[in-house]
Amino acid sequence: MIAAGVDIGSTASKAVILDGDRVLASRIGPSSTNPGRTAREIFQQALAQAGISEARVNFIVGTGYGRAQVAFAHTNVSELSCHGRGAHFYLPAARTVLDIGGQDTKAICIDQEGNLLDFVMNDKCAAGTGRFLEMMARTLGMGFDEFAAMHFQEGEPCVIGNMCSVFAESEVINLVNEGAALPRIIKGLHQSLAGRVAALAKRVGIEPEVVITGGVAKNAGVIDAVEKKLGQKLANFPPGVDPQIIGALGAALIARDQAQRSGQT
Amino acid sequence: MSPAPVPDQTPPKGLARELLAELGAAIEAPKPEGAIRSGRPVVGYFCSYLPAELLLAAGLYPLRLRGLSVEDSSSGDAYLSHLTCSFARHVTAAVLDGVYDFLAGQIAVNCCDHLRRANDVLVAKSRLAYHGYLSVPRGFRADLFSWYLEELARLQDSLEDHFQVKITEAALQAAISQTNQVRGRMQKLDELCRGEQPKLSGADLLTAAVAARVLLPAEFVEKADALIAAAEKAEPLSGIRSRVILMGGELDDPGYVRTLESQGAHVAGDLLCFGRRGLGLPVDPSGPALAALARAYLYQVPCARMMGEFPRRYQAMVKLFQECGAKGIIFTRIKFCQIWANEVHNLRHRFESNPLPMLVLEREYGTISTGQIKTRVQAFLERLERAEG
Amino acid sequence: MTVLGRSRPREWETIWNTLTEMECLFSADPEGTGLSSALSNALHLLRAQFTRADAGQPAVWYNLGFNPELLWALGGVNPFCVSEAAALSSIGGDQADTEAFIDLAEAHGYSSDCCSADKAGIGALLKGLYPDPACLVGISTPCDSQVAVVQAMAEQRNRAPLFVIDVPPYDDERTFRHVAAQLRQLIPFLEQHTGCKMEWDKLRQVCETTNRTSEYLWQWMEWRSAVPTMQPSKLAAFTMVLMITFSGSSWGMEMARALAEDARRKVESGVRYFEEKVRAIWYQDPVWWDIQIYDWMEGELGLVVPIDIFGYYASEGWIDTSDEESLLYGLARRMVNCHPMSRQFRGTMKHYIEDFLVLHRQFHADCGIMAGHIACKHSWGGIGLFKEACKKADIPLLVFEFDMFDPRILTPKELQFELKRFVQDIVLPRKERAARR
Amino acid sequence: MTRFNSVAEADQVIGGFLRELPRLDPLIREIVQHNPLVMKLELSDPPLDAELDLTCTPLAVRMDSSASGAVGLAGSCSDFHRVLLGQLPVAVGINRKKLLVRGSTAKMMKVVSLFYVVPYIYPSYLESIGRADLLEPGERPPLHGERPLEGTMNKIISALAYLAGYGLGLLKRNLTPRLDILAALEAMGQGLSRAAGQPKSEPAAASGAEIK
Repeated sequence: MIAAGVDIGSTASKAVILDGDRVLASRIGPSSTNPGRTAREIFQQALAQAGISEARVNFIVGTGYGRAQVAFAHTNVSELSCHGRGAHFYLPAARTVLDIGGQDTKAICIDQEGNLLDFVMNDKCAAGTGRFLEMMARTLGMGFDEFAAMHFQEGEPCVIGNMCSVFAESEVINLVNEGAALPRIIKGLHQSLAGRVAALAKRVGIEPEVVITGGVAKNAGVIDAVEKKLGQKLANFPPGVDPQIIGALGAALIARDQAQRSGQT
Repeated sequence: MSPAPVPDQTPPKGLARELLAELGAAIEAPKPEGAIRSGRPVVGYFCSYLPAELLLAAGLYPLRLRGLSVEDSSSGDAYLSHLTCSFARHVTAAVLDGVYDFLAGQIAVNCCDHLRRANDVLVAKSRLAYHGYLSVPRGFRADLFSWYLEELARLQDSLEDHFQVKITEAALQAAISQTNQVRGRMQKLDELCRGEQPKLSGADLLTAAVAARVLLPAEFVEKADALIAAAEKAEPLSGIRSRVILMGGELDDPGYVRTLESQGAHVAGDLLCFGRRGLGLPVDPSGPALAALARAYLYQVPCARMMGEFPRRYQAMVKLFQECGAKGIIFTRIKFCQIWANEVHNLRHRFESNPLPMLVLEREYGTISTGQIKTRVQAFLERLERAEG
Repeated sequence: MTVLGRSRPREWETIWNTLTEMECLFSADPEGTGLSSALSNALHLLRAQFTRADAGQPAVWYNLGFNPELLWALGGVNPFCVSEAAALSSIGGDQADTEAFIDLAEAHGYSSDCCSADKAGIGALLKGLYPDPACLVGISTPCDSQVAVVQAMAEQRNRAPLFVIDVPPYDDERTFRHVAAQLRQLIPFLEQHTGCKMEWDKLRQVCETTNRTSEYLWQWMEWRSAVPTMQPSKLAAFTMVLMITFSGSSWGMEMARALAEDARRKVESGVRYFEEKVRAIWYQDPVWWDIQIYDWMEGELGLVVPIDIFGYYASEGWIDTSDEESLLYGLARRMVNCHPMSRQFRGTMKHYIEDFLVLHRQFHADCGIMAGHIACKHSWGGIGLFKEACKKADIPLLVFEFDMFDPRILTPKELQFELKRFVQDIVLPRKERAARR
Repeated sequence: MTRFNSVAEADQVIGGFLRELPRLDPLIREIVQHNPLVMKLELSDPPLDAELDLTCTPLAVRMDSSASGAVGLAGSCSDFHRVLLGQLPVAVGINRKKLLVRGSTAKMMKVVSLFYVVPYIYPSYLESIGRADLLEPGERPPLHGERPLEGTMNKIISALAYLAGYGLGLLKRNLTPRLDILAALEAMGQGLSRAAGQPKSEPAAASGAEIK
């Protein structure tokens, strides 16, 4: 029984194909201004990677910002339920899921079956989101990996306010002009982001295990900064699992459940 | 090769700088050494309408609560949301994160909605043993004065009850004379900054003013005397383009004023709660001490929370503006502060008939967006110079 | 542009014509007496205010924390709440006018951090929509925005005489007596500046009208607590409108009577027009810029708002009218502990949280919706404690940033998206899981 | 209760009537008090969207536009049909969740006046397209409360009632069931100007197309 999940995010789009409990394929690609077309492309790439034809897929669920435009999906589900369900698949002990997405940050609270209990979102402001780090990396003229690696070089972190990314950006420019070392600035940025994310997590109520999903979770510097802020270790996904596909995986799992419930074999 | 021996008599400028650095360090340290030495239980408070004399007379160590160097206020943000005053969030975070664990208690005032809610969180979530409260009225009528006096008496009973002390009339009078000395020294330091040939910068004055709320009076007076002596002999400041006065909401960071002055503005006077307004005029000790304190504190230059008292604050501002020979006003406010936000509206309305140049700066507590401030202040100074020229 | 034979500012004309059209439209439906009574009484109030202004009676301005019983009792006085033009423009006029008021106030230096109800009030004042005041009354409840708007309105009128009522944050007899004493001082102040004399039996009669209004409001809340709630959700917040402008007037009493009567008849008739799926206590501020969105909630999501914090009328509203002292004490206690918002915002979070839990139980709700008006720093400041209390009581709570007079902060589409996601992703699955257990 | 079985039928009946409105331009513009607004109709079961655009002269009715108007009205085709007949007053529709209103209250109140007038024209339109079967007998509930003030609306309604010959209309209906929609429109046009005291305007150019 084959199910698929397509997650159209603001910056990246993902697709996952599932056979029972086995992930046949997962693809990540850049989002475009035409979510409908992006959804079809990413889904075709995943089908090719899994080596199966579209006809064999029993149920498809769309999620993410552009979920309404996933024309070929049977239904669409909000990314909150999908991230909760996807994180629970790999980490049944997870109770708090922090999705640091491209445009917003979500703190999700789930029960032992991965059902969505509560959520808090920070969607009115770019501070504390993937977009914030993206802007800063561009400001400092660095690639994503180089940016993350510098977090672990020595140097006291600079204090950067976390109220607004526009304020923060001008502070970074000023620090660079004053000759502050890049690792110190990057550490300060990661702490500023972690501060916003920690505040959101505390608002929804932190219950162990805590896990971060979304593209930013691949930045070890952010993981380290959030762990310091929350004062506890974060759960990690098994090796080889990309935290950015958790939303699409959750959508695929929900597709599988709905297929089984509606008797499609 | 060891550097040339330092001449024994460092130029006075150097001595004043050292003493100021010492004061600066004193206000940075979360737990003031004076508290450890004096053995007095430390009680934190929030507002300039709370007479520190009451705590001194109770044998306590009055410490004005600040956000200190708490980098991030995430535990404060979690409870107070990112839509409230960052000062309130930083102070709450400092208490919740244990920076103020040495406090024997805190006294809150209904200054504003933000601090009222910060107090709710401290009462519910912090481990502090004592939570006092002072409800300060928002007007100067006789019935409101008697309410304020009644509140001071209730606070006095609450302190006596919790700390098992007796606040005697003599103790209050002694405390008043001590704080009057502090006010006298601040007056002298103020003249050194306001005079024709200023010896001290606005940042130095704010450092001293904040120190006056962190140190015990005796310790402050001793340091202030040394500073006054050193400053009188020091060289006058150079590089001053225009003299300004600084007013607005909460500001307890000398670094911020230093950034303003780095562009050539000289903050010759201020109406800041942490600055010289908060200390007010000497207390007239005649009559019962508590009533004397109530008169001095309630009728100081009013804070913006005093409904209907804007004309009184406006007159004080115009008087200060003239006394300091200022050319412009710099108004600073923490983002989301509503009480001071509306002051800009009231001032702008008055400036339609009596124009005075004003620069409005919004800030976030705990960080100085130096880049932005430098640009704005420099442009403001150029405007003042153009107007003058 | 004439209204009642006199040319008036265009905004008043829009309000007058729109309310007239609405009242004319809705009075055709025998089932909609609650709403049509509110509309017709609003017209009565406006007519009284226009005719009094035309007759040159002295106007008294006040901010939205004050109840106008004393002003109605003075007889020859024309009371105006500063935020009245804004509320009427949003509810029964053109929302674009309210936004124009807000922009005008901000252009005059009024900070964007302050409450839009006050910004719109100052904007209307700057446009000269209110007759010049003989004097001003300012009260410090419910929040700091009132402290700001009272000083702004005094400043705009070049220090017209202002009487300040300072309300301490405590919840005890001493506070009520302190506020009552200030009301007693307010009377000579009003008499001096308006030239009208206060007759105590007139005040007693006004307070008795208020008492009967209170009775009707309590009955109205009783009928709205029925499951399913039959009266539309868009009427859930009318107590606040009633207490700010109509309190003590016969129109206010008539409005409360009609609301209660309408709710009773709807419950007794038992006829339902949509399927009620989720009952939510609306906490913080109603959607004044588009009250039709409540019909969308009911029709599209089956989401019903039995009561709003603006509609909750606490039990301490009764005024003992036996003598002057008890009259003033009753008025003071009602103004600080019964007036929606003042009751919950002026003190600690105790009232704020307890009232929500009481309403949740009393109105058999499934969840809470905290439409967080961004200028309400006293409630955003308490969001952590409020969320914890809801978690402990196992009540799902939706929180979002929003402005009750300015849809540019959170657009109608985004509001519908937030409500739909909350109902469909959290509340309905919870009810299904609970039903299965 | 009338049911529309296909989109084509709904379009022919309701859409057809809406497409007639531009011919009444001066009258409708008077009713909405010259307010340049765009009203969206989102009908369902079967789905039928329409847009009444008063920003242009003469007013345009578009059936395919995706623009969002300042005012919106949503409901089922059968309910909207009963609104046009005057059997379902707009207020009753809103209170019983049959009609969903969107957008500015002030503009909505201007458009609502149209629904007081339409019931005088819609029946004769139905007859003119041979769909008298859609007429619903029965007492017509009041469409609006009595208006406290003399206003433009009153003049128009009384003029229409007079022209449609309320008494005369009943007589005529018994004598000649078919009232030619075009003749009624033109007569109204002249009647209105006479009632409003303006000089008699040229009769609209008699367009040859007969409505079938």
